[in-house]
Amino acid sequence: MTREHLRFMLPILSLSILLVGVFYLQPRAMSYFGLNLLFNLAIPVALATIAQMMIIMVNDIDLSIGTFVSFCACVTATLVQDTPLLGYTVLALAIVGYAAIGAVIHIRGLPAIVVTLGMSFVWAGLAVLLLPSPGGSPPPWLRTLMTMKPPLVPFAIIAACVIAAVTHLFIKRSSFGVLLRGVGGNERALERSGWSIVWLKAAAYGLAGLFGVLAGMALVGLTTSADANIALRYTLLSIAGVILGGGEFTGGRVSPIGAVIGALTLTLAASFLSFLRLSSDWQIGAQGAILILVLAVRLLVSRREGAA
Amino acid sequence: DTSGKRIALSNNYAGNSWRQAMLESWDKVAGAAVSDGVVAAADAFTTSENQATEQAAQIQNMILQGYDAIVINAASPTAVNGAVKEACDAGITVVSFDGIVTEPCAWRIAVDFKLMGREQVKFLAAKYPEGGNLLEIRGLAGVFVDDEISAGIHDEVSRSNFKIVGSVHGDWAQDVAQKAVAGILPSLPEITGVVTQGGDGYGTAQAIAATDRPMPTIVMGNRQDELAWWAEQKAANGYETTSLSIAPGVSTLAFWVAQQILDGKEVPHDLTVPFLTIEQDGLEAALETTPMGSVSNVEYNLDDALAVIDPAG
Amino acid sequence: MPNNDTMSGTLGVPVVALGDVHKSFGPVHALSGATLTVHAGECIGLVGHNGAGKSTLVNVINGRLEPTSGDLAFAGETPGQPPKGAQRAARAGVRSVFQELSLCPNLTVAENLRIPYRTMPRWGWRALARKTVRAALDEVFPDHGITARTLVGDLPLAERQMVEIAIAFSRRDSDARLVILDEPTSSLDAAIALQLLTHIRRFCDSGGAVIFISHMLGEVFGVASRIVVMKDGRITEDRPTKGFTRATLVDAMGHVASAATRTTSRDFGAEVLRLPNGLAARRGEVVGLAGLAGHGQAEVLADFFFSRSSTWHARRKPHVAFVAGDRSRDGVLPLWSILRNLGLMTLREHSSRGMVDHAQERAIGDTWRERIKIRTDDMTNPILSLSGGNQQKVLFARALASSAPIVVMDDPMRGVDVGTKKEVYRMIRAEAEQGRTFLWYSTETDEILECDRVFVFRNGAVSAELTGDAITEENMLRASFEMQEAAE
Amino acid sequence: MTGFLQRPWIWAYLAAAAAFIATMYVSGGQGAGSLAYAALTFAAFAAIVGVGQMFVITLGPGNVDLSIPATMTLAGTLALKFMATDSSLILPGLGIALGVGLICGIVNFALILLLRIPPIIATLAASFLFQSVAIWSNRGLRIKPPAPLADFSTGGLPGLPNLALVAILIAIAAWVLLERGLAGRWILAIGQNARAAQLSGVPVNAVRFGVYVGSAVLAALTGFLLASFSGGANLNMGTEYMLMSIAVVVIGGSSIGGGSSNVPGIWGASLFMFLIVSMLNSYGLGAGVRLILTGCIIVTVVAFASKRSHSA
Ligand SMILES: Nc1ncnc2c1ncn2[C@@H]1O[C@H](COP(=O)(O)OP(=O)(O)OP(=O)(O)O)[C@@H](O)[C@H]1O
Ligand SMILES: Nc1ncnc2c1ncn2[C@@H]1O[C@H](COP(=O)(O)OP(=O)(O)OP(=O)(O)O)[C@@H](O)[C@H]1O
Ligand SMILES: [Mg+2]
Ligand SMILES: [Mg+2]
Repeated sequence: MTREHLRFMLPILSLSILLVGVFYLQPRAMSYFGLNLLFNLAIPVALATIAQMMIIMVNDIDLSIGTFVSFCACVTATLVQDTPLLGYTVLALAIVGYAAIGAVIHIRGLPAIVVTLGMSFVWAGLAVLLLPSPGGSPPPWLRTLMTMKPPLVPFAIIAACVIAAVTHLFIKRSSFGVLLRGVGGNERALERSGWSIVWLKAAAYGLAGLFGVLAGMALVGLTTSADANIALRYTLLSIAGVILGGGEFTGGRVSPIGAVIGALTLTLAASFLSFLRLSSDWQIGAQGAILILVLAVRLLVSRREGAA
Repeated sequence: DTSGKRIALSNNYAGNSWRQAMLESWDKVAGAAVSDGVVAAADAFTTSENQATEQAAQIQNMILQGYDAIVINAASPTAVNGAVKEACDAGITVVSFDGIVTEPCAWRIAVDFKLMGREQVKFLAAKYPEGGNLLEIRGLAGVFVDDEISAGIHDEVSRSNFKIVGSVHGDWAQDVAQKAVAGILPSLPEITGVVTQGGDGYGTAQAIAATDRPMPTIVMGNRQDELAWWAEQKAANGYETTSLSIAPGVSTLAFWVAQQILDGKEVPHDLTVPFLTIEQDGLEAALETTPMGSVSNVEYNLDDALAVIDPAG
Repeated sequence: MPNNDTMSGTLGVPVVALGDVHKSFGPVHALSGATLTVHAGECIGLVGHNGAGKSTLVNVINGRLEPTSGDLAFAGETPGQPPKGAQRAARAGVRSVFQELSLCPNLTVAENLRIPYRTMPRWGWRALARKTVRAALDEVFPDHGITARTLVGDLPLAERQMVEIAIAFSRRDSDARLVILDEPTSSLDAAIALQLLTHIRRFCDSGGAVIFISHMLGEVFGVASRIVVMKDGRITEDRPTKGFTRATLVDAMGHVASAATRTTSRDFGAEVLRLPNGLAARRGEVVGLAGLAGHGQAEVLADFFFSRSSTWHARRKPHVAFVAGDRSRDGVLPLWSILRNLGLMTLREHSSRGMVDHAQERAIGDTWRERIKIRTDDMTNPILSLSGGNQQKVLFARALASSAPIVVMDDPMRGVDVGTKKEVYRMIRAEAEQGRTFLWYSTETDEILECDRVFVFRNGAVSAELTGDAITEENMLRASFEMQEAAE
Repeated sequence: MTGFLQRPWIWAYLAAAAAFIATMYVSGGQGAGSLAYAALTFAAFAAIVGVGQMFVITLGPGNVDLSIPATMTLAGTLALKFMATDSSLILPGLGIALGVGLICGIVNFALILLLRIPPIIATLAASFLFQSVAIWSNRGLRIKPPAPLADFSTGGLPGLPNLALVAILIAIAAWVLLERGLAGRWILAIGQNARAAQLSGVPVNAVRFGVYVGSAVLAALTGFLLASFSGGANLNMGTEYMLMSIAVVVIGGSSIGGGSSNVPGIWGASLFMFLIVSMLNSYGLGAGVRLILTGCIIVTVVAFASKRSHSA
């Protein structure tokens, strides 16, 4: 088994173990209805995780993805609903804005972590301006999409698979994906071959923006309304998801399928805990413990594999 | 008969004394109800982050766990509507309180937050008919309660002689309020009164005490440290103010309402509870019953609940 | 004298012509007036001391650096607005192999082809890439054993370098006309290097041009049809290979080569180390680790170093010092000055009450700058302003300045010029005579021949121990391949 | 002068001064003294946690301590609960706070070292544990600090709050450590290339251990002081210091990529972060506009600071 296979298998393994745990605690979850409930809120998390992955892929880190998703959710719940043309334009501009940030970060050699930290204030401000108190509603098509009940397999599962497959094909199989990962692996090598790192970085950030927009829209479709703080925790969640999915902070080593699985794992971990019925004092701590546990299991498995 | 029914409390935040008192009241009252055999279970759940998305997931888990009723203090009035709707569709009774939800299928035990804002200004207007400058301490930006209280305050101020000369966000935390006030004070003219949202009065007083300004009238929010400071000032120089907040024990009221609904009682979907006001005279009494470092509280029993339900119905 | 041919030569069609090119970095004149024409079918050996300007010259050709002044003309270029920089060179069929830096470790071997191959078709590119890389590897390095699906990061250094070279020679929609190899053999063992040289000759015979930079003169003589010598930013000699002998070439580079320095048998002290795999060394001994590249020598050295040093406690007098060969991975601290880089190992030794002794640090810096001839006017310049070879000298000085009784060297002469090498050999000798023990892994036979005792590695284990007169190239090669033959 | 302008930290001070002047412009020069006093007081908290975070960030890419808020909360709650307003217990109380910091730091580093969890995730996960212990230990009750402690933390010399004094002393110690100390060199070396540092004899794990423990202890001290200053510990009292600690490090001109840091910038950035909020509050702008401006100003300052450090 090569390192790459292991990187791929471990996230699946941890998700499976958790899923078995959940089914054991709550057999009712083992149904069409149950799986949908367990996983539907993981869809926006998965999209946000993919967005974060695009940034981590080029060796940066995005501390603004949570507020950006909140902002997109606010736009979706207000402008897109009321004046669709304006709404979609704003979302498109937001993507362009993200790409521009990527370009500026590269051209001026700025630390991405701080620029995105600053941008998180900007997105939050815009969201508060747009929606000072919670409200809004999703465009009907979106609500219909997110509450779809396809036969046999719940929508949440299908959506997760589609997201994973599409991003996998794009990042791991397409020739453009190779260039994007190359930026993370060895920027100088691309530069020497005459590629424009600025454009590639802008593309990576633009893609992150695109998935951020999708996350915001999916979120509104599920929650039926938005507020300026709705997705703040996606920032840390998405970083954790990428890492759980076998990604690394540097070197362009990321896995889109892993990232989606990482997002599902994190969502499932929270459910697992509430099924455990811990005292509410310890529920927060247990969240941390489970994160540690999953990563520790991974370490054990990879050690054994390494020894074998 | 609800002895076989199971009720869950969905809470989105446990990081301050108000929420802790709320959880404690729930444990006490609902726990007693379980041991008395009134209901089969009354479990409390808190999300690890104060986020609507987490709470929505939590509610969905409760649906899976097969609770008969879910009592919610919601992170957002609208953002958990999707999950609440799913719960209703699964035949679960949903009762929201304090942080209420707008989904029509749920019950709401609401506090008139706008009125809370208005009352503060009314009190100050009675004390200073000639008006003056006000400093406003707000809560967390983008949150419904903050917007409501502030709207009430501004509405009433426009009908008085007062003028709001400064406004800062204290995030309902003493230390954040203290910092924000300390930062804006130097650029403000003399302040007559401070309108607050609860949990931020003591921090404000600390920040003002650190300067050489005269102490304005700060409306308090029923925290024990606020009351203790007020009592101290009152003893020293006859300081006068008022204190108002929603009582954390309203969670127990929500519990009884849920139990009554499960019992088959017709309950209107919108109920209102008064907030708990402490006046100059009641200060010492209130202070005595408030545990050190906690919040003034009242817990409700079944009769209180019926009293709230009936006049409304 | 520089060959001032215009674009019509006798050898073949000129591929690129530089006319009086200057390049300066601030006050440093890395190139001052280089004129050079490269014709199709010739292989130019480019030699010169560390910091002579070789890398700068080839970087001007391949478009990484914009010359400060001078002309640069590629064959077949239409007049008008040509594209700039790297793209212009790429369009003219110029390909470069930089030392160990131009692959993405997170991509597979085949995916790495995508990066220089700018006009790769969008559809079906993966199959094409695999086929192309495989073909190129088979052509340059028969029996390489590298699969196109492996991640480059999982390959040992030598194989990475092979991949990079193969990619440079690979066939694409437009074929390579000039391949620039900047110290391509520095981490390859002799057998693989020979395959490369053979391929270069084949490539030139079929009309390609090559610029070959190396500090290993044997290789240069073996492959170059013309040798260009650089010294202090100028081209000082430019003649057909036939016109040089080893001695005249070394003279031209401006260094005096001393004869082999190995003295006949000395007395060594007590044994200071013996590892389970049989590796052993005595006080004052220079022990060589030989064998084909990537057979576990570097790992043995690193493991030994880690076993004798602690990650929890720094000894005032360290037991072992380490000289890295893979500079950027194991040695250089890129944000620091030369001085700070040099002084890192001796910090603890000269600190008092946890504070750094700055005067002592400067003194050590000045001493070693003299002793090992680091080419800089100011030791507080950033380390990255030094040429590759000079950075390596700093790493030597870092280890030798410490009082560690054992010095571990992981192929430390990569990119060090002939003159400096001799100087370092002499220094190692002198230190050994004072009682220091050296463990020295090298891919170069010359260096192994400097050792008192040699352990030949094969598949991670010691396959032979050679001493005294038994240390010969032939014996080493035999031990390197022995087991393989036995298995067959 | 140009040499001066090339120091990466100068921009944080210039920005802080600009924010100060802009605030004074609103009040027509009134209250300059009290604004400066308040700024010194509140910047002190950010400066102390910032110093700890700076050392962590200096360790190189991926190193960051996200458990600072939880450590602050835990140390503050446990210490105040232990002292229970008894002034004879102040020193043991301080000891408890620092002890909590020590334990938190050890937990963080154990996760990083033994389980090889990336620091960003390890400290995040650990912070959930710390937060739980804090909730469990005193359920959000705000217990007052002993009177002498409260007086100390809110008092000060004319023009110089005690807290600022403490924070300045800590900053000076950190400066000496970083610029003159062996440990500082080692930290900087690890931040540039950990493997190279280890091969040059740097005791890598000991240094990283020290840095993580140091960061946690400084966070615990800040929690203790903040709780004493604001009249009790809150369960959410450290929240804003998560982003704040990172922001002051980088606005102060340290490299987020590790290996290059400076202490003076931490103070400049801490003052700036307080004054910028004061300024925007004084102008009476709404929350949305205020947030947007804060973000834009942070990005601008960083753009200036890092441009200088690049060319330097
Ligand atoms: N970016 C730069 N900034 C400053 N000085 C530079 C830079 N690049 C090269 N130099 C200087 O230019 C001179 C020539 O360097 P170059 O790298 O071309 O030498 P080289 O012949 O390749 O040496 P080596 O054999 O050690 O690789 C050296 O003195 C070097 O220090
Ligand atoms: N970040 C940098 N700052 C300053 N100078 C640099 C930097 N990176 C590279 N250089 C200079 O550019 C020149 C070429 O760099 P390169 O990495 O190709 O090294 P090199 O000389 O080819 O080393 P080697 O011969 O060992 O491969 C070097 O001489 C170096 O001085
Ligand atoms: Mg060179
Ligand atoms: Mg070189």
